[in-house]
Amino acid sequence: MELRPLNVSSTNKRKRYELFIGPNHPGISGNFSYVLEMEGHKVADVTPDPGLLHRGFEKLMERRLWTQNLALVPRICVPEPDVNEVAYCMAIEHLAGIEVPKHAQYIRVMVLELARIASFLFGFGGVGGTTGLYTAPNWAIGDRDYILDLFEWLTGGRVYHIYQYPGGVKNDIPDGWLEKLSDLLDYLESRLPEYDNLIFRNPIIRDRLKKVGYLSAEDAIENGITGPNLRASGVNWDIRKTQPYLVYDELDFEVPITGNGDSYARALQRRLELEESIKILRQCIDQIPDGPYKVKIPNPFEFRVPAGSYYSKVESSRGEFGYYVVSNGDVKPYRVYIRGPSYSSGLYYAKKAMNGMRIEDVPVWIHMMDICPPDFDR
Amino acid sequence: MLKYVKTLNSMGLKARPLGDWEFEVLTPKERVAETLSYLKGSGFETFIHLMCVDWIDDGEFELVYNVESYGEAIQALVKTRIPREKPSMMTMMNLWGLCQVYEREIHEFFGIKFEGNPNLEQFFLENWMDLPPLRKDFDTKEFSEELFGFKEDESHGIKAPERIEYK
Amino acid sequence: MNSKKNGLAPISALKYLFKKPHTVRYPKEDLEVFSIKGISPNYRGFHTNDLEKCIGCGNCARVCPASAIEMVEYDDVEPANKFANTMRPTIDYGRCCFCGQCVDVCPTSSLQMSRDFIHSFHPDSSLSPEEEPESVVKDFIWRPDQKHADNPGYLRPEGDLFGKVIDFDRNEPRKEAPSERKLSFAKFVHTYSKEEAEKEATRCLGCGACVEACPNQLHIPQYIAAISKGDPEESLAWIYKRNPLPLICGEVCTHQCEEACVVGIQGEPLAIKWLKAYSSENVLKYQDVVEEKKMEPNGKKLVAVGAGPASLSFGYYAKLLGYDVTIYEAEDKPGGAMMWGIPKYRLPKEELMKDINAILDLGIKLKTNVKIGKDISFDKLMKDYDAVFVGTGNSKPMTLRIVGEDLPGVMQGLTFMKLVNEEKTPELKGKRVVVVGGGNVAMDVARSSVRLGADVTVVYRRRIVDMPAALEEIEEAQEEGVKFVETGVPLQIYGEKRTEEFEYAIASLVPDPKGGRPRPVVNDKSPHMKIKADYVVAAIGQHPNLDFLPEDMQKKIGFDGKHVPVDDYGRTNIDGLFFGGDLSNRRQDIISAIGAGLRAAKGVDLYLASQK
Amino acid sequence: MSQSQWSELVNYFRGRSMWMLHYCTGCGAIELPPVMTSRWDMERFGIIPMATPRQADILLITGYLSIKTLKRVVYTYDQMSTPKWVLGFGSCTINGGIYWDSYNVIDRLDKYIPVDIYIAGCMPRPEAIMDSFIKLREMVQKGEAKGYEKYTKNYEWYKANQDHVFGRSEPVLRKAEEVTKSA
Repeated sequence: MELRPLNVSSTNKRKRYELFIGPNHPGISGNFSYVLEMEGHKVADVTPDPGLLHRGFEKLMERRLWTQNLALVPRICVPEPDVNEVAYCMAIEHLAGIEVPKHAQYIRVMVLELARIASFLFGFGGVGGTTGLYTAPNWAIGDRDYILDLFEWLTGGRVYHIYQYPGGVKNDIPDGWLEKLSDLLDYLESRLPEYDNLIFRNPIIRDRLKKVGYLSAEDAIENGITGPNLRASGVNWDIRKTQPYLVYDELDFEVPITGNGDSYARALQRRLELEESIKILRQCIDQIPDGPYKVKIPNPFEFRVPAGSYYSKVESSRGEFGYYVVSNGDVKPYRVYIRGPSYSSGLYYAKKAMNGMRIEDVPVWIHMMDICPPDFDR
Repeated sequence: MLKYVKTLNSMGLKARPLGDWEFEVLTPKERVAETLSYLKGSGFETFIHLMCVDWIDDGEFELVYNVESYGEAIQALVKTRIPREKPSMMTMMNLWGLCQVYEREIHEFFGIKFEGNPNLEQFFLENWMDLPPLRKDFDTKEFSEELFGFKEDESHGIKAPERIEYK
Repeated sequence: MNSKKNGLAPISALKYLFKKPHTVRYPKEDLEVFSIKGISPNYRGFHTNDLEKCIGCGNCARVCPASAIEMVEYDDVEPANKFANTMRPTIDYGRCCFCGQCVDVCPTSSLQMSRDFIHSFHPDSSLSPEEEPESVVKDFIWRPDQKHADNPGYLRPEGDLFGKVIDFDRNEPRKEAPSERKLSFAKFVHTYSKEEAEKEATRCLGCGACVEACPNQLHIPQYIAAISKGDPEESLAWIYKRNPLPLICGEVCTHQCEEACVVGIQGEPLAIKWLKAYSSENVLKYQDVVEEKKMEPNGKKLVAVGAGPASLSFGYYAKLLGYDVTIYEAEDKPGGAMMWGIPKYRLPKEELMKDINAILDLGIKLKTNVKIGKDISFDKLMKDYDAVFVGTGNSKPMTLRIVGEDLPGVMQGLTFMKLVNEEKTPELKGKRVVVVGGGNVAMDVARSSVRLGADVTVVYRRRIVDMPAALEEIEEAQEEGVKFVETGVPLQIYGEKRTEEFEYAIASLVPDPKGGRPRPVVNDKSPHMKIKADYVVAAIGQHPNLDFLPEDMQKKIGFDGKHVPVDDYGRTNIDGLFFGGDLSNRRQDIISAIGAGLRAAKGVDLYLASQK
Repeated sequence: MSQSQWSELVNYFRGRSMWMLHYCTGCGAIELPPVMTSRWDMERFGIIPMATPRQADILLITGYLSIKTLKRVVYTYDQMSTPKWVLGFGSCTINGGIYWDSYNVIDRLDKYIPVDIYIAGCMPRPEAIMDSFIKLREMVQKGEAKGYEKYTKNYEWYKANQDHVFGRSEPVLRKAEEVTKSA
């Protein structure tokens, strides 16, 4: 689809040349590479070159005990590690028939939503980074750090929390944590108008983002795009609403649908969902029941998951994060497959989307699709 | 969901629910395309993933196609087993173009050939010559020790450099 | 959101000049968001290890997903208890991922994490590149100690048992109520059901601390793991590798292993004994699952004297090695002390025979009612067989050596138990029985008497805590209504024609300077007590009876009336004569006797091989 | 001004303006944005991210390196102009970290390029990162960080190690003859 008139006429017999976006490039979102075949400043063909972060998780997990893997899974998606832990634990719990206490489920929701906010803020930084507005990353990533402080207090780790455990979470909420969370939410809310002024009302940003990388609802469904990107194209689909897990069915929140399908819509979608996440967190603070934070499961060496297979999924800030877990009844998983949300957009749809795009829009597209290489490289 | 399970069972396939919003269909290799196109026709329009399990004791690979219907909020796992010896499978690219990358990945990690897929080159790995790494008989620890391990005699036939003294 | 074209908007940025900057000017200042300055109070930083508390079980090393922890032997540490060793974790920070799983699994809470996290290393640039990787790796391998302990981070305090991944609560097997069980000799402990057994078995960490504590080093982690997998057959096969009497040991073993169990340090140890009973009870025919490869018969003949646990174990393992084994037994049934000494409520006779028959079915010849020295001379045995194994155990009871001991109504413990097992005891209903002693035999006597309707008092020289009997035996006896008299030293038994009164003195305990159990001392000031007694049963221990052995032979093997010195393989000073069981063991229990039999079988094999 | 005084002065200013290459090689890179931006602000030390290797002084190896990335890292390192310094982040660069048994992740970085400072942690916190930057600055000002000289002097050894990984011409493990059959 031609979104902007290009001055380069097609009759111009320029030679094609290859351009590497990444791995060492400020425009790419991580250690990943697109090899672009360029015609002037217009992209003619795209070859994704993944595997720079391939660590063979699926193989390593087969070699380790069920709970040992909890140290591995957060490393699969670095900006938002908690979805991995929760999805993996949920798969185990379904197979082993473990009932998680309500208290623990609320904690899980809080962790997930905090991680989502952190990830969205990281994304705001990406908006600024690709368009040259360096105030945005300085603000957003600085604010994200306050969330990391809370995580650190709750779990003992800043980035890799390793906090979830089959049957619940590893330790209870410390005293005073909820009040601190409440203060943080107040702060974040007070910051939102400033972000709006800085990013979303900024005419330059709007012009750079609007009409870039238009994605229709049909295309999004066809190409396996999930999460905020799908909703930005106007499809009303959020796993938290449609197939609720944990206690999302007890919480009152809305799923905003922007529906314009371009990069600006995708950025705005995240900004609106951030507000909903704050709403969910506030409800969790009020509603969280008392009770045990976990149920005891057998110790790691003797924890056997009954044979079977199950696909568990969690709505992450990038889309559907799924764990397909196969057990043969042993102390180690037989096979774990990880479905990263960026897989379809980053490795397959990119080819279609970038065709004909101007080179300066490529980083914008990459960051607004929130392509996170570690989750498909695994 | 139950209506799909019923219809699929009446088609001679084994289907059963796995969870609240998930059911599995076991099909023979030849009927995968038929099953998937039936499902796509009835609203399962999103292709979520294709993955493979190496059942080495049974001598089989299991392929799992995961498709989702946004309209009814259910997910279908279409499972098929193919022999482990000279494994091959037809591509599903004509149903979902997305299958191209998934099939390329599985070819790389399990060595399954997908007939009709134009591009099965190496994807995540570079210059890989060993067994496909996700097969059960590939020993990653041994490989790692062999290739990256630190051995005392690591001179490659080059004369050991002299100690360099810095001030 | 509409974008107003406002030329003055950028000026509003000036207001940020007056806000407090949120930059943390590290290293000049530190984070100040938590209750303490700096990073979070439960941060997962470098490890600390209380070297005095650590028992070297190695669970941290096994749970580490990065295999960063290695157990290394150190000579500068003391073992924390008698089962502990001097291995201590050494952590490679070139592997560690700071996940804290080692802290969660530590059974003693010795391994913890601190808030210290900064360590950087600059390799010496004068090193040649070949040496550099080694020097770097070495710099990041430390043994955690108390260096960071004043800055504690992520930890599982001793009180927080719930937060650990270990299950500390034992699932006791179901037992009949004391009021019920004291009415009959029926077994009152219900062996685990499948679910109970699997639940208990999943508590096992598999560290193997129990193996060292077991006198016979059974494959305990392996057989428990097999149970948790739901496979009692595999479990039994593991047990049989070192113990051919699984059900007997499952019911009445002294379970040293449970004292060593690391789960027991902060919680309750695994019920290893009952798990063994579970797997052997749930296999109908042992031979079907125990696929020991039997060697071809080699034509050599061995003989074992006494059909107790030592001889049975000796016979089993010697038979597997291809020897032809004959066992001589003086009584009419095999089993020795297990048959005559252990009451039926603890070990039903059919369970006993199940184990013994499984061994005899291998083709071992059993000759009952043959008294060596009387029916066959010992010299003839030595001549006729290639090797002789003696496992007759302790059969000569020790006497009280007080006035009135020869009155009717005074009995010895084992004699009494034999009567109980033959159901030939005198009528005890309503009678008063005094049991002297604090061992397992004394408990058996007391509890059997309770079941026969007697009113029982146990008189012991020291305190209850010093009793050699198993703690649960004492507790169960108390529940069943047995009265205990502590520090009671027997003085005299009064009576005209038969026992009427029993007099004892309350001794004072003097600590043993050598650190053993305290000694009871009776002096003039000790109060004297008298109680009515219809029967007095002395269960104060036994000595071996080796009268069937010629005198010169007794002297030659160094028999001192209590003990026969042997080497690791049961060998004595006489070629071809092997001893085992209570005669030569340090510990007098079944599992030690089984171990002696096993080692003697190996010793015979070595001896006969050297004869060729 | 004598030669040594001159180099001392140069080293002083070098230590005050170290530009790091903006290349996220592994997961440790997630702690770099906080360090670069307002909360921890490493610009205070004169360190700013730079997009091209030609203008960068510091190469941060932020964690594990897959074979594919290692190749690019070696290219990048070769492109950088001296003086250049390498920082190894976290466990993975020291002894393989949690990926010690992975088939695609190298175990020890210093087999392939010389490293000036290793930082413990998985991943290192911003404080630890800044601590090592300060240490590196001191070393540079004293003229001690000379990994790049080591690289040129022992280039053959490093190259041989690199080729051992990149230039595989036959399977590493024996069993691989089946591969050719089945594929």
